[in-house]
Amino acid sequence: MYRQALFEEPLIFELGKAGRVGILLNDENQVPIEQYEGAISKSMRREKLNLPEVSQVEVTRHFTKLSQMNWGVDLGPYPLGSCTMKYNPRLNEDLATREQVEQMHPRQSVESSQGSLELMFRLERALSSITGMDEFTLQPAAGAQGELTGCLIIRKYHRKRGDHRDEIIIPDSAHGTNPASAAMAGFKVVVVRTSEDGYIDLDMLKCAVSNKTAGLMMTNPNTLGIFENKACEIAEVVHRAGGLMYYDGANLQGIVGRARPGDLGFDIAHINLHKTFSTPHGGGGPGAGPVGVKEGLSGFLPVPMVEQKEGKYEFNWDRPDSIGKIREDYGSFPILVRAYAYLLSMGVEGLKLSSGIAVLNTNYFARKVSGIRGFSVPFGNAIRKHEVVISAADIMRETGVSAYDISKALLDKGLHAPTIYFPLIVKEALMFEFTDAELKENIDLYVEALEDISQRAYTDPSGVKAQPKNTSVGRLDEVRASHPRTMRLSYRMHSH
Amino acid sequence: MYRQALFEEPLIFELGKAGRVGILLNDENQVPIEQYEGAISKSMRREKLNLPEVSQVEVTRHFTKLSQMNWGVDLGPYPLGSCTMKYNPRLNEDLATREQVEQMHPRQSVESSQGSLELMFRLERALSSITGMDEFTLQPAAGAQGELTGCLIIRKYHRKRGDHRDEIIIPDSAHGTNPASAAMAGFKVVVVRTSEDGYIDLDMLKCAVSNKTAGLMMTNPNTLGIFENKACEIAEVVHRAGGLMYYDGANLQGIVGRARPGDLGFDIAHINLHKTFSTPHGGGGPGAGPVGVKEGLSGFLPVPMVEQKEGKYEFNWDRPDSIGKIREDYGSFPILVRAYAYLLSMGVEGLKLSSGIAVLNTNYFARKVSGIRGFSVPFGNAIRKHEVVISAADIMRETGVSAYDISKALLDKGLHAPTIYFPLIVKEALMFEFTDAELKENIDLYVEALEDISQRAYTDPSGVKAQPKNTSVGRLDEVRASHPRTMRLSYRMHSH
Amino acid sequence: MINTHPYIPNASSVTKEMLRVVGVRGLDDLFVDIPSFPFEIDELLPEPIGESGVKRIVEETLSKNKVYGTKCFAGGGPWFHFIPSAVRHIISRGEFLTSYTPYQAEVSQGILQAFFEFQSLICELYDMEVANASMYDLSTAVAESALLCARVTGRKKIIIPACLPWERKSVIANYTEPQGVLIEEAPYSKENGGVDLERLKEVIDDDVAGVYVENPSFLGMIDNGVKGIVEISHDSGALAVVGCDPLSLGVLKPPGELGADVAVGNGQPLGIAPAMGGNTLGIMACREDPGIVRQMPGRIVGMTKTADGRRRGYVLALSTREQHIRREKATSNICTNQALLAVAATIYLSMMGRTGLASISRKIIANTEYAKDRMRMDELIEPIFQGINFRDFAMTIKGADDVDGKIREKGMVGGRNLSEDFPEMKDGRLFAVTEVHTKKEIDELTSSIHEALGGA
Amino acid sequence: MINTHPYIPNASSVTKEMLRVVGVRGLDDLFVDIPSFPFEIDELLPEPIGESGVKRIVEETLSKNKVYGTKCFAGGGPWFHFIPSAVRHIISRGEFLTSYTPYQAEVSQGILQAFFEFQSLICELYDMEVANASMYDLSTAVAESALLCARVTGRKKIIIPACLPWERKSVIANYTEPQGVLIEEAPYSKENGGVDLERLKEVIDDDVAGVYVENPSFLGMIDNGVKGIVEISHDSGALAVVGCDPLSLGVLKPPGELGADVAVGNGQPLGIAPAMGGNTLGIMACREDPGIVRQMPGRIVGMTKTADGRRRGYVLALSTREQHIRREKATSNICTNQALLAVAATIYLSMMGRTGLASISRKIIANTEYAKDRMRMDELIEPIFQGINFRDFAMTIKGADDVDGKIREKGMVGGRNLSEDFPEMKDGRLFAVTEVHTKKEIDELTSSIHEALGGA
Ligand SMILES: Cc1ncc(COP(=O)(O)O)c(C=O)c1O
Ligand SMILES: Cc1ncc(COP(=O)(O)O)c(C=O)c1O
Repeated sequence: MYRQALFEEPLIFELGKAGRVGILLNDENQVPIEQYEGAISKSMRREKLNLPEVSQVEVTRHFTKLSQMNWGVDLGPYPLGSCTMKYNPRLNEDLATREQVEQMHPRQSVESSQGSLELMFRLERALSSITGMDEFTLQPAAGAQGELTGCLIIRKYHRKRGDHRDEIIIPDSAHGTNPASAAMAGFKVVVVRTSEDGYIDLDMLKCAVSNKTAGLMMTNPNTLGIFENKACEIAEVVHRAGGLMYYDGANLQGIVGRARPGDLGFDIAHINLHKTFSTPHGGGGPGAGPVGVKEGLSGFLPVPMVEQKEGKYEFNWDRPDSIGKIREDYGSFPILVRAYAYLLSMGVEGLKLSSGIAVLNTNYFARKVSGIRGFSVPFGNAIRKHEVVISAADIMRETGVSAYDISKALLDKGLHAPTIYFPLIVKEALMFEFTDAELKENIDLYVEALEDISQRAYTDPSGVKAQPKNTSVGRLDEVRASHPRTMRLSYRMHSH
Repeated sequence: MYRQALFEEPLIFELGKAGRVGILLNDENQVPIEQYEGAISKSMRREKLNLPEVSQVEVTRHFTKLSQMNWGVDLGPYPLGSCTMKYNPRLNEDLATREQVEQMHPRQSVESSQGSLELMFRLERALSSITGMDEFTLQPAAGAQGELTGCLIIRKYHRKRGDHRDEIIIPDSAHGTNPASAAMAGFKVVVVRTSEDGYIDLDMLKCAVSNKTAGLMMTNPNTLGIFENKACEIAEVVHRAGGLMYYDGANLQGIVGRARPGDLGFDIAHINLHKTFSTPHGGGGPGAGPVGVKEGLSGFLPVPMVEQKEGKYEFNWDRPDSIGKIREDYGSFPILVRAYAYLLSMGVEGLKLSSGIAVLNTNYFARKVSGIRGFSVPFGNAIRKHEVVISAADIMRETGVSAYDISKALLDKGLHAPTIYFPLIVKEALMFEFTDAELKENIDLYVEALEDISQRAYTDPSGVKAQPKNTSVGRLDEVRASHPRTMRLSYRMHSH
Repeated sequence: MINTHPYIPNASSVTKEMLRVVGVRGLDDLFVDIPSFPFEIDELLPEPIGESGVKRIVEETLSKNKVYGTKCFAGGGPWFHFIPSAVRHIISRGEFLTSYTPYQAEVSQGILQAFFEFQSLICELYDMEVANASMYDLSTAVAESALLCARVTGRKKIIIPACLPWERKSVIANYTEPQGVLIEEAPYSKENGGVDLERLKEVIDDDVAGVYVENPSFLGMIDNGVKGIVEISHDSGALAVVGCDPLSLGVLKPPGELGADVAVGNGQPLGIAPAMGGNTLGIMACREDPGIVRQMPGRIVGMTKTADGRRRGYVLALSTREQHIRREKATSNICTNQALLAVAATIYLSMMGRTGLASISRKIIANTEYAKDRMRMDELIEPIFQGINFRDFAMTIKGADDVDGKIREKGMVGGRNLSEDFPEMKDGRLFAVTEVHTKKEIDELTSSIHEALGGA
Repeated sequence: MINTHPYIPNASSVTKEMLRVVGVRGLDDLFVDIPSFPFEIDELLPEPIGESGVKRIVEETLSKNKVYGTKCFAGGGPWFHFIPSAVRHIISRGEFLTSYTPYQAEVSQGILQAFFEFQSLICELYDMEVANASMYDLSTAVAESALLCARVTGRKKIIIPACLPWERKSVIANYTEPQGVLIEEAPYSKENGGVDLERLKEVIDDDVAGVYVENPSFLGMIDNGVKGIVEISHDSGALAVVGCDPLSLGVLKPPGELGADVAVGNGQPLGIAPAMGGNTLGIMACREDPGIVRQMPGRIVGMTKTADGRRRGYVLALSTREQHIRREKATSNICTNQALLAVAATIYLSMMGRTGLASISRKIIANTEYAKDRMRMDELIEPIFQGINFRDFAMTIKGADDVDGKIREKGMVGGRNLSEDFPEMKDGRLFAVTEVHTKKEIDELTSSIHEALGGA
């Protein structure tokens, strides 16, 4: 049995009473405030500020209660495909929140920041080595920003050569950020299809490339979890056409320690440290999306880069071809600390074990689930890597129970749902990724749960559609939230 | 609506698989273990060790899930009378877990521990000043150990005077630790009654004292929440008989900042830092029970004491009359840090406000609850201090619904129950203490809840007796747990 | 080859059984479809290091950092503001820390409500109706606002203050240039550092999609002209984007009241540690104008009801703007954002509350004005601009480079060197003091600067 | 007079309304029954200090501490063992940290199960059937065991090893003396530091209720004679109480196997920081003998079922032994105990698991033996006893006082001075090394001692 905690918790604005405070600012030895009260002219003074008035007790309770109404890897499986929800080691949290991390200021001298620089340098070297790239920037805030960075580099690379190529080729199985990033970097997106066996349609690709092709973005393993075994051939096609190869590292988990994008013909790659390298997702961020490039592209990386000279570390700002900055300062430093600690904790053997077990978990699950009525594993029998996409199209057709319904029914068993309706090329997609951190026991629970849901779908579909019941709220009206007439995007919109 | 989280979580022994590990010990630059493998003779070597084999993922999840099945002040009211469950400021946690606290070793030199000593010295001075005592030891681990320390001091005081007094007088309303501590210190316990108006029966006390009287232990406000307004007279009686007055500081919350045991005739006093001074209870401890004494008794305090000499702090071990040690080292240092931070956060005015609001909360509640059918506030109308004892004797008699049943019915509303069946002198006792940290809104919820429970008791008593339903388990069989035939006090007893 | 690891539970006795089900002999068999390029990873040890060893190694590296903390007075951000202890404790709770974007709303009400509260608090603070649940940082928030303005107006020019640091300008350009959106700079008044209204009028034309202005400015100046700038923008059909420090809004008029269409901010002061500049939080909000709202980037949480209409709940709203649905036509590519830091800001703002925030604003202004006054030294140290400052203040210090070194010897970090961004501000330094500084600490800073210049 | 505080929510606009309900005019009216003795509290400021100020003040005070951490090699406890980060994170969760003793079992299953697991892990480790959910520290656990022996046997004498630190002896005496229970010391063998069996036989008689022995001993010696001591005790009708370091039990025979009736231990090595000796955890366990179990002090959690018999649950058991029921006839006065640290130990032991604990024991023994070997220096530095050590080891160092100072200059803390407790061990120092020390760190210690003595 499972039951999520339930507190009918009002909004923070609905708590509190006039006169309550959460913090006192009293201190010894203060500058007298009164003396400066008149400094701000009336025209610039704000009159009312509608913030809550709550005591510290209320604030602590409020958010503690909210947290209990939230799922996390710390509570159980979180098999969101393409999200690589691993265990987040607490050691890494402790290291990332040390004073020598949190209390550092980017405008301190480099002499007084040698620890930070050394750590960034070492991480940069390790990432280069793991991916087979030559140099990495640690600056991008997330994978998508890494993609944009990469696309800007592609853009600048061609511009510098006087070559105004404006197309980026992207497979139809790609994550939405790939086309969105390409577009933000000013490119037109050319889509290539996935063939029936789950690989990029090489023939179509060959037709798609041209002298307008600036590059190709892909993830490998692709979002079906299948390793594009013709990676090198694809690279050759693109390179021959004058384009660059961009590796979306969101799926690095599938091959980490066993193959390197750099060896597979990619010129640029980002890594989501918050996926393969175990930094926490924190409900959606912060993460980090370092971008690595092959030697010829190094000059385009954002400034500054950390370099080592005679045992000292320094920032090099003097890179004339650089695209400049993609973000203020040097990157999500606390996330970098976590990733570095993770790499030490794994070693090369650990990374290899990690991809090995992640892939084992997927295929074990795929094997078990493929026997369940109404579920199928589309796109052929290739061994999956870190994730597998299941289709519930049969169940949907035969019973009306959708992937959405199935996801809600899973929640009721204390099992978080997989990613659904992605990739777009699979109907009623359920995209499972158990990562190396999941237990066989729990994977078995998913298999049992899907068996049970399938059976109930065929006997009592409306029962399934009425789920979940054990979560802190029942099914929510998602349409209402986005409909212009009922949309409430803030307390202010709600209370007006 | 309220629903506590529920995970059917096995015992840690029932989790895991052979070969799983929670921690790696690999490190660089190690002494070769193999070389010393033979050091332990076979006769001293253990053969089997039945500990779990669980991964770190499992451990973290296990305890996270368990925690969600537990109540804390961070979730809502915890009105256990006599327990003073206040808000536990997180600032104090941060300070108490700093390296300069946790990484200190008691055998470092005092020169390198000046920070710790200064903090202890200042705390000692503040406690003396707040209680009107002359000197405090910070050594005792909890209130009960403070009591034992105090009783050992009483014992030694009389012995030193060649006076072998062997009786300690204790009111019938006292907490169980008082008689237990007195007995551990070798005293016979003489009980004096509480009169109908809720005060110690002074006449009976006068009869009870004799030349065997070593001392009297009492808390003030007493466990009914009533301030013993004849405190000074009581002290006179005891002192005249040659006894010492011991103050059980568990209820200091009721008067802190407004009256001092030292001024009320007490010679010895302990304070539960984990009550009035807001350090967390942690499910039962650790706490701290510093003991203060009047000047004439200082010499008996445990060694060492922190003293200040020419701006330096040092330990004084040279106190020939000392009772010696009550615990290894110097006391629950991290708890002392928390209490000190709390005192700074409050200031004298803050302490006064704290007792003021705590007492207001109690009397507000008492006023509201006294109108509810079946509940009464026994022992007269005196203003209550930090706590009040309600009797459900009428409900019990009229409906069969007991204080126990009422406590379970409260749980169902997301409201933790009060202390029940204590003090022993009140039938079907419900002892409420809201502390200064509780909200009017929540006190009102208790009033409503008790109204509702009362009404249901009179209409549907078996319904009340079937509660709780919303907690992670329903009512438990407490007898089974202690019955010789069904008793399971460890996994080993369970699995054999 | 290792066969167990604390983070990899199935690397244990269960591996064999699972391999059997899959029908392969060993883990390596699962990778036979990968072309083999032998490689070595020299920067890592082959074997894992245990927790105790990793801790020692990382701490040893970090110990090469010198922690100045609040003794660092460099302006321009990030800043050392006070962070209530409860913030860290709450955001460290596994249920928040280890959760993903709340795709499954029914088991994610906790963080969804927290995001909704974040949006709501930001709306109150900035006097707006809609806010998203975070951007990467201020620069990208400005950049995305510029793109939004271009999309809403169909125009192709954005005016920004000349007085922005190079990094921010560079980020903006990286986002706008590929879209053909041009950036023009509005010159600042040499007197008070604000955007020069007259010259703005000269620059602005029919092609301008949006005007961006900051108050307080990058150099900490409180700008009385913002309302005028907004009006000029609107007059020429452009949108007005106003950037404000959230802590200044305890006292200063919010963007909404000044007429802004879009408001942005740097959320780092809201309970988030500087961390080498690595803990950023971009704030972005707008008026309740459907045309603008539809163009907002990023995640937005909406309040809704359960399907049975009985209870309140929260879900991700308006996702048809976003990349996972709209792909190359999305309003932005942002996916992973700064969510947990938005939760930190939510806790911070809740705890500060109405009176706390106002007090903090006032305290910062008092400390800043006091510091500026104390620092002045006839002919040697002068404020670059006239006016009132919030936290940051720019001073010309004779022989500033030498002074920097001398301050450092005293264990402090002085002002940010402005001459790099603004060559005209030779010997310019941007300082910052916040509410955490006592009078004594400010006095220590100023007297060590005076000492360095041979003064009292 | 202040009228608001972050920790006191009803000090706000609601005060007035509540006062009205109570029928008084102000807070002071609630205290009219208290005799007034005017007083001042000079040691505190009148007004509260805000969080930021308190943090600064306390940190300033604590900064006067020098942190040696693992560079402190003082033996005898507490020790710097490795603590997995997850331990702190879990015990800091509000649901554990801010909970009380679980009187209401239905809402407290979490911590009750954790206590039950603590008891169970201790039972496995010590090879016992029953354990309580913590004592204050080892000394009080020994003292309470002595009282237990006296109650169970009706006898009045306890034998303890002579080789205990004065503090421990003093605590034991404070608990036993008032009950008329006498303590006698069993001399130790000058050769191996263990209890001298022959002399024990001489001391023991019909009056002896219990014999206490430690393995490893206070001086770190692994004592092969424990089984013999237990037998001698049982032969004369006394109970045997065996104290073991929990981490040694990954390798050493547990008390149960050695025949002990009661087992005690110092739980600090199980994931708990030294903290100036202020984080103590007393372990106490016993055989499943009803006569002994009934005499156990402290809280004990039992497994039970729901009233409907359907589900498992946990409750406080055997409370009729305790002070709140039995009052002066209770087995002990203990009430508040070291619960949260017991939870820490539970997490620690779960995480270490079977193989981890064995490895740690082995690693400690290797490090200790290595350190002892390295430290030896002919005629200048010698082990006081012959045998194998676990973590702690006693050395005679010529001119030890001088050496102490010289080690300190190198940023380390040397051994605990044994001559205070054992005058016969002039120049004796008790060192400790644990699993956290690298070879290099041990070498640094030993070479700085050698250097101090003018050696290599
Ligand atoms: C395949 C793929 N690419 C790119 C991204 C975007 O990365 P981020 O969320 O770090 O911006 C994701 C994130 O889920 C992804 O799954
Ligand atoms: C009145 C009273 N006295 C003494 C004690 C014992 O204190 P401790 O639990 O700190 O040992 C308590 C604890 O609840 C108490 O309420």
